[in-house]
Amino acid sequence: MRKHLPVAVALLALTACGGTTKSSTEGQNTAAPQSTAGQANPNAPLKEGLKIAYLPKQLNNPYTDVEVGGGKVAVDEIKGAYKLVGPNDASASSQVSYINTLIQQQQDVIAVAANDPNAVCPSLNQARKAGIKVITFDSDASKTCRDAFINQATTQGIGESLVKMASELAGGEGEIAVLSATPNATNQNSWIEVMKTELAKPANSKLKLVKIAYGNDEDQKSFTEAQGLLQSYPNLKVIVSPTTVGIAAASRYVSASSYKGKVAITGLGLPNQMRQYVKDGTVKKFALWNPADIGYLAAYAGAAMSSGQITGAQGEKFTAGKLGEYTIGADGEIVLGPPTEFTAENIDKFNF
Amino acid sequence: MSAEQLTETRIGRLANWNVAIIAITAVVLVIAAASVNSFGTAQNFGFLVLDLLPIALVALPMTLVIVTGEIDLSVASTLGLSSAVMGYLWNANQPIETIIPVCLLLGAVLGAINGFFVTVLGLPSLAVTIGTLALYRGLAFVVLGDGAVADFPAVYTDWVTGTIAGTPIPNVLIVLVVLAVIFGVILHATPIGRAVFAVGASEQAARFAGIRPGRLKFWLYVASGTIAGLAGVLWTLRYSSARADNGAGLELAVVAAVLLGGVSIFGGKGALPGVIAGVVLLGSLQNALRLSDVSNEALNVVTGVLLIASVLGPNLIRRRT
Amino acid sequence: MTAVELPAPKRSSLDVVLRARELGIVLALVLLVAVTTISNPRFLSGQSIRDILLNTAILAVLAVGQAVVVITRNIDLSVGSVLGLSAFTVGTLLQNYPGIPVVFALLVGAGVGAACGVLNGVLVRYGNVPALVVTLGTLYVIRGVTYFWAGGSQINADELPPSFLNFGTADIPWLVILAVVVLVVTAVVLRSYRTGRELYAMGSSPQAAQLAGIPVGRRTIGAFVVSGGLAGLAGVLFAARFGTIDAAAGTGMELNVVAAVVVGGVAVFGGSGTVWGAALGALLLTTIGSALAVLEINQFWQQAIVGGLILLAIGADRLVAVRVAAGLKKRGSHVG
Amino acid sequence: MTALLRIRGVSKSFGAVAAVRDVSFDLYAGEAHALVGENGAGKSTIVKMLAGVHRPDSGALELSGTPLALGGPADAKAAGIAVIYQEPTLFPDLSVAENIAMGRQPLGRFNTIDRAAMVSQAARLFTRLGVSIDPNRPARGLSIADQQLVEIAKALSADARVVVMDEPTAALTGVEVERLFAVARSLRDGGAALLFISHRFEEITALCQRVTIMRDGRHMSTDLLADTSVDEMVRRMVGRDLDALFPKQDVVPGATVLKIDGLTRDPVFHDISFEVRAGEIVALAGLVGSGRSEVVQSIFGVDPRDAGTVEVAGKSLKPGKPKHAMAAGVALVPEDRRQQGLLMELSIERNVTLPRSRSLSQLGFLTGSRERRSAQEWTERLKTKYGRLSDEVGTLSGGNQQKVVLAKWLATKPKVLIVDEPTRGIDVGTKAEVHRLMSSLAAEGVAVLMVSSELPEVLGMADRVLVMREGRLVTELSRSEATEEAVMFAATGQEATV
Repeated sequence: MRKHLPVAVALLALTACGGTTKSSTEGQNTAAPQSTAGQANPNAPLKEGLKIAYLPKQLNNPYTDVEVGGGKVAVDEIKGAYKLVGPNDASASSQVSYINTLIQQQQDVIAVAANDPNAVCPSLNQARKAGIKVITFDSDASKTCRDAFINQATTQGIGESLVKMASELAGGEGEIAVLSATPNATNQNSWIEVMKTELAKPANSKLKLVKIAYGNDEDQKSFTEAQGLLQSYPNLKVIVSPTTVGIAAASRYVSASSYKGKVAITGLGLPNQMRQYVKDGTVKKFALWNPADIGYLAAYAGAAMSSGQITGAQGEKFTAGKLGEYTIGADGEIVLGPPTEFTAENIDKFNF
Repeated sequence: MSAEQLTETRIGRLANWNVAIIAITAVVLVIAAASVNSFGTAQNFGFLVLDLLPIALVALPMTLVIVTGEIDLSVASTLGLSSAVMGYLWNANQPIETIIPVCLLLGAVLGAINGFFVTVLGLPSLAVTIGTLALYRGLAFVVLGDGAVADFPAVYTDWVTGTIAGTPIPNVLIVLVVLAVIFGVILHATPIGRAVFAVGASEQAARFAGIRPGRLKFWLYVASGTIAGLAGVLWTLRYSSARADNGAGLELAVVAAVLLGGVSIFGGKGALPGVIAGVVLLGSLQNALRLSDVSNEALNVVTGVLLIASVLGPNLIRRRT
Repeated sequence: MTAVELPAPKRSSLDVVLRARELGIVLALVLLVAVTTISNPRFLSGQSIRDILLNTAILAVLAVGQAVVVITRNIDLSVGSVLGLSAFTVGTLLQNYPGIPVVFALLVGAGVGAACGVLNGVLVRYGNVPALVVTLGTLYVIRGVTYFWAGGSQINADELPPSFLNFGTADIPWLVILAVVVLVVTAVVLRSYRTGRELYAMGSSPQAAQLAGIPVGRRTIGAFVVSGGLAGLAGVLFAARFGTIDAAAGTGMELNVVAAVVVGGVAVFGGSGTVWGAALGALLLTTIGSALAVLEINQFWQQAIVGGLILLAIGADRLVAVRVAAGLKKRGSHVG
Repeated sequence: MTALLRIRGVSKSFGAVAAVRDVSFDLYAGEAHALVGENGAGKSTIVKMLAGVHRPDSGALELSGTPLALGGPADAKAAGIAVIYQEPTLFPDLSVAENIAMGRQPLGRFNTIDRAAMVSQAARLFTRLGVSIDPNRPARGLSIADQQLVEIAKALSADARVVVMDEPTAALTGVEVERLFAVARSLRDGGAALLFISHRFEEITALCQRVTIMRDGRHMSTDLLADTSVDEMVRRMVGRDLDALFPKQDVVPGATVLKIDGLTRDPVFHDISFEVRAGEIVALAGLVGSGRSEVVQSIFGVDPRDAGTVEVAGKSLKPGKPKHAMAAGVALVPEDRRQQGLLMELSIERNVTLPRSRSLSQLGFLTGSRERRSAQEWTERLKTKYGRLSDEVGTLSGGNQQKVVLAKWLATKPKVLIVDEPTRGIDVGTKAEVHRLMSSLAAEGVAVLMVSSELPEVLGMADRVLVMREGRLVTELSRSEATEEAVMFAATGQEATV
């Protein structure tokens, strides 16, 4: 060690002038491996024994449990090997480690709900280079780093449905607020965008969106945020929470507070979690697609792709077990179907 | 510095744990390579290095800080703020060649703030850095909010995730090795290192030997902040995503790794090779357990038990003799 | 040495300093509430106050326990994990035996926490391992155990007996009452019982405590048991208040707890501070959180403000200490 | 008369060092018993055994005829043994009243502490002691003398049957000592057994009836004070002639090396001026707390100074910069070996070479081998006994530790060597070696400034004696003028209380 003087480190070469800026690199980073260059063969049989791994945003989330539960059913149907991994916190970096692990374990399909559309990209592309088919569900990653996206419903459809419910509950006019998950959750933001467009229409001119709060999909944070909304906006009529954690927390807060009956809660929720609040009158109606179907569809899409039935190109068709036939839309999107509205009348028919 | 050299110089009892942890790490690596499928692959090696890089980097100056008897719990928040500022400036269309030095400088300033409170005002470092832990993380959120900034230039992100051409050695490993050698040499083979140990063993006695503990600690905090800033840059480039919550909670893993590496929380004792072994041990255990489909939770328990055992074990042995 | 005869002041100078310290937090609190209320009068509405107090209750119980440990010159970083374990234990218990009375649930929670406290205390005392290391380790271990046990499962409000949820949300704020009881009892023990004073003595000078014949080992373990037990109790309150429990409950809480204690004027190196201060610290931190939401200040500022407050608090404490020390030195006391 | 407390053949070793070997003596109720011996003779170990801190390896204690097993300080307290340590052991954050009452606080309703009673109890004790300390103030910031008084109040409040005082007067002024003695006498006359440890024979003769002498951990003798003389006691304590102990060679002083002018640090010392010439040993004498150590620490730069100059060989030293002083050739062997002189947990090698780590480096790097060689050389020169150079310095005996400190500083080849209590707590043999060493250094032309509380050492070693009292330099005595009485007179500002 004595003779080894510290080596001068050139950290990163500094260019003398005109460095690399965001605008100078715009559009350069979209190059993605074209792993789906091959031809689709619609008649290829579904392979058996496919290793299909689910990587949700985080474990220990009831919604996630239902989603991946549907996935397990589908994987069993096609005689594949089901696997579930995931972080305990909804962070992008820990998802990356899991993707890396799945690459090492040579899975055939990774079904992932991305915590950050960009952070998981390099790893997902590495997976695709290794021949793994990447299906995103629930929350999409960048288009350039996945093969297909299972969209629970069209963004437009959900946004419209949320505004429609809010308008009905508010009686057509008044203040409404949104309690979302994290501010960079892709799906949440696109729904909120649609909501804003809808609210700008003359028919909804008397509805006023006063605030978008973020509960980070954490129960306690969402609970506190709901509290804050009601304190800050005394005239608030409706809280719209397009996330299952948020709507449950908000309902629980309102049901035990003096706001019960004065403020309506709606949004996207799980019937099992919401049953109590629907029955005690805190919540009149809310909506959701069947999350189990998302996981189910992801398995079939992944299997179809792995078997060569589809490549992810627009217009290709495949059959997803009990759900029937699906067609791949633009940018590799596969839309599950319209959401269901739940009310006191029909809620007991659902168990998830 | 090799294990033999250490035993040769015989840094008292400390050497025992240092050698032990290196041996344990080696054994774990061998067992993992033999029994866990694809643990030993080149690609997995790359992933392993990338996963433990931030902890390893931050642990280097942290080792020196803890040897002086202080602690810096704000490192992960410094990393986060560095990442957030990097995203902010990138969005503001600044060239990345400017942003990276700015982030390192920012880290240095954040470290200097810690150093100021600890050495000039003489406040307990535990309390100060818990305060700045919250402060810096909070500022990161203020700068970037909950959003993420992506689209960093591929040249840079590819370099961070890439390997040296034609080898399975990740590029970032060079950065890590160079810095580890620098910090190792400083700690174990320079007058500064001697002063670090002296201050940790007894600040008063060190002053009586002509050392200025305050100034030394101040610069160690600056070093700690700068490296945390660098870790923030590398983290951002690796995930190509600048976020305010990057690296949250990392400080505990770093402190755990450093203590596991045989550094005394009371200061005055420790060696860098042990710390590196501690980092590698934690990282490879995590990696191997994950590959074996053992849940993350098991690792939490293992980390905690190892941490306590690393201090308890030598204590019990000493008591018996 | 010049002889200066001073009439013994009626009020102890020590008490005055401590009072002033707590008064500072109260002032900050009043200022904060005033500013917020001016901008939005509903901040002082019954519901709002109720919410703040309910939220404070859990943090305050944790802060009281932490203060006891910090006063002895130790620290307990495992409280967040203990809270999680206790909440999940009690949740599971209530899920399976909905008939269990709330009091029993509270006792079970406190018992689980106290057991964790014994573990911490024994390792600190007999293992001779610094508290920071031990509790950092048990932070991981206890959380890991909880995850192992809970797996992905979550206990939802509808799975818990209504009587228990009522305890957390009823019109009578049981949580607040319980927190106040904990606070008062601990404060009285610390101030007016020999055991309590011995805790201060240990923190003030461990060597002198040893020489004074204080059973340092037993007291150290006792302090950790109190901290653990209260963290366990807080776990039950958490379950009752939020109704949804998973393995992650209380993650990262230790930071807020330590912050509350430090802001509340409990010296990190032991020997001084009161649980009143710690509880006020908890109230201040919670109120800041609510006020930011009401003032529509970006909530991201909250954490930064908490950090700034910690630095301010310890900085101010140091300045006051220097001043007081200088003052006391000048008051040379004995007659020539 | 039967003994209240019997110490019967106790021994205690720390590692390889036998601190106390088979010591027996008795304490009687209503009697003050002096325990004397040189530093390191084992007195403090006896004190700690009585306090329940150390358990004897063999031998036993007996209280009123029944065996007394002290498992810890609490047991000693319960047995009615109160110990007043050399360094007070108060709780700085607690009030004075509470410090006194700790563990015995008066209780009121529901067993709560009755604060008013506690405070008035403290106030009564202070009245009895004739001092006015505010019982409500925190102990932090009390002067050493006041802390000592609080300790005494503590012992009074416990109604202790056995009161052990370990050099309680070291930091007290004459008046304070008088008051303490009045209290001690009343305790003694009230039936308590006093064990009084002191270096001052006039105090011992003023207070005590019996005296036990220890040397090198062994019991030398126990006599009624009336049956012995100071000369006899000194002879037994030291075990050899004084002249042999302090072999200062006569040297013709050379040029002035160290020049101090108007050195002031508020409120510790004021306007200190003196010179030390090459080849000279100058002693700085005075009571503990008179500011001697602070002066030399300020000269060396570890403490700041408010005014005045320090010149070494004509070059002025910057204040507060030990490094600068070291570069100018000043070395300080500090008073407190364990806290200031050594890094107890580090190796002998590191300790010896620490101040020279820069000069031992090559191109800024240290490889260890040069340090090892240098440490080897210097420890050998000083005849230091140790196992390996890599051993923790804390494992060495006091004498060898002091040799390590000396080696550490002599290796810097100082022009000015400042030694603060150079022989405190080391055995007689080593003491002589240290003295010989200082003498030969002076002969080589080093200017030596020595702070010492041991009068024989001061008188034997010094060419000149500077005496400090309450932060001021009050007198300078030449070797021929310096007698025990003259120094004590100057240090206390009055005739010795005999």
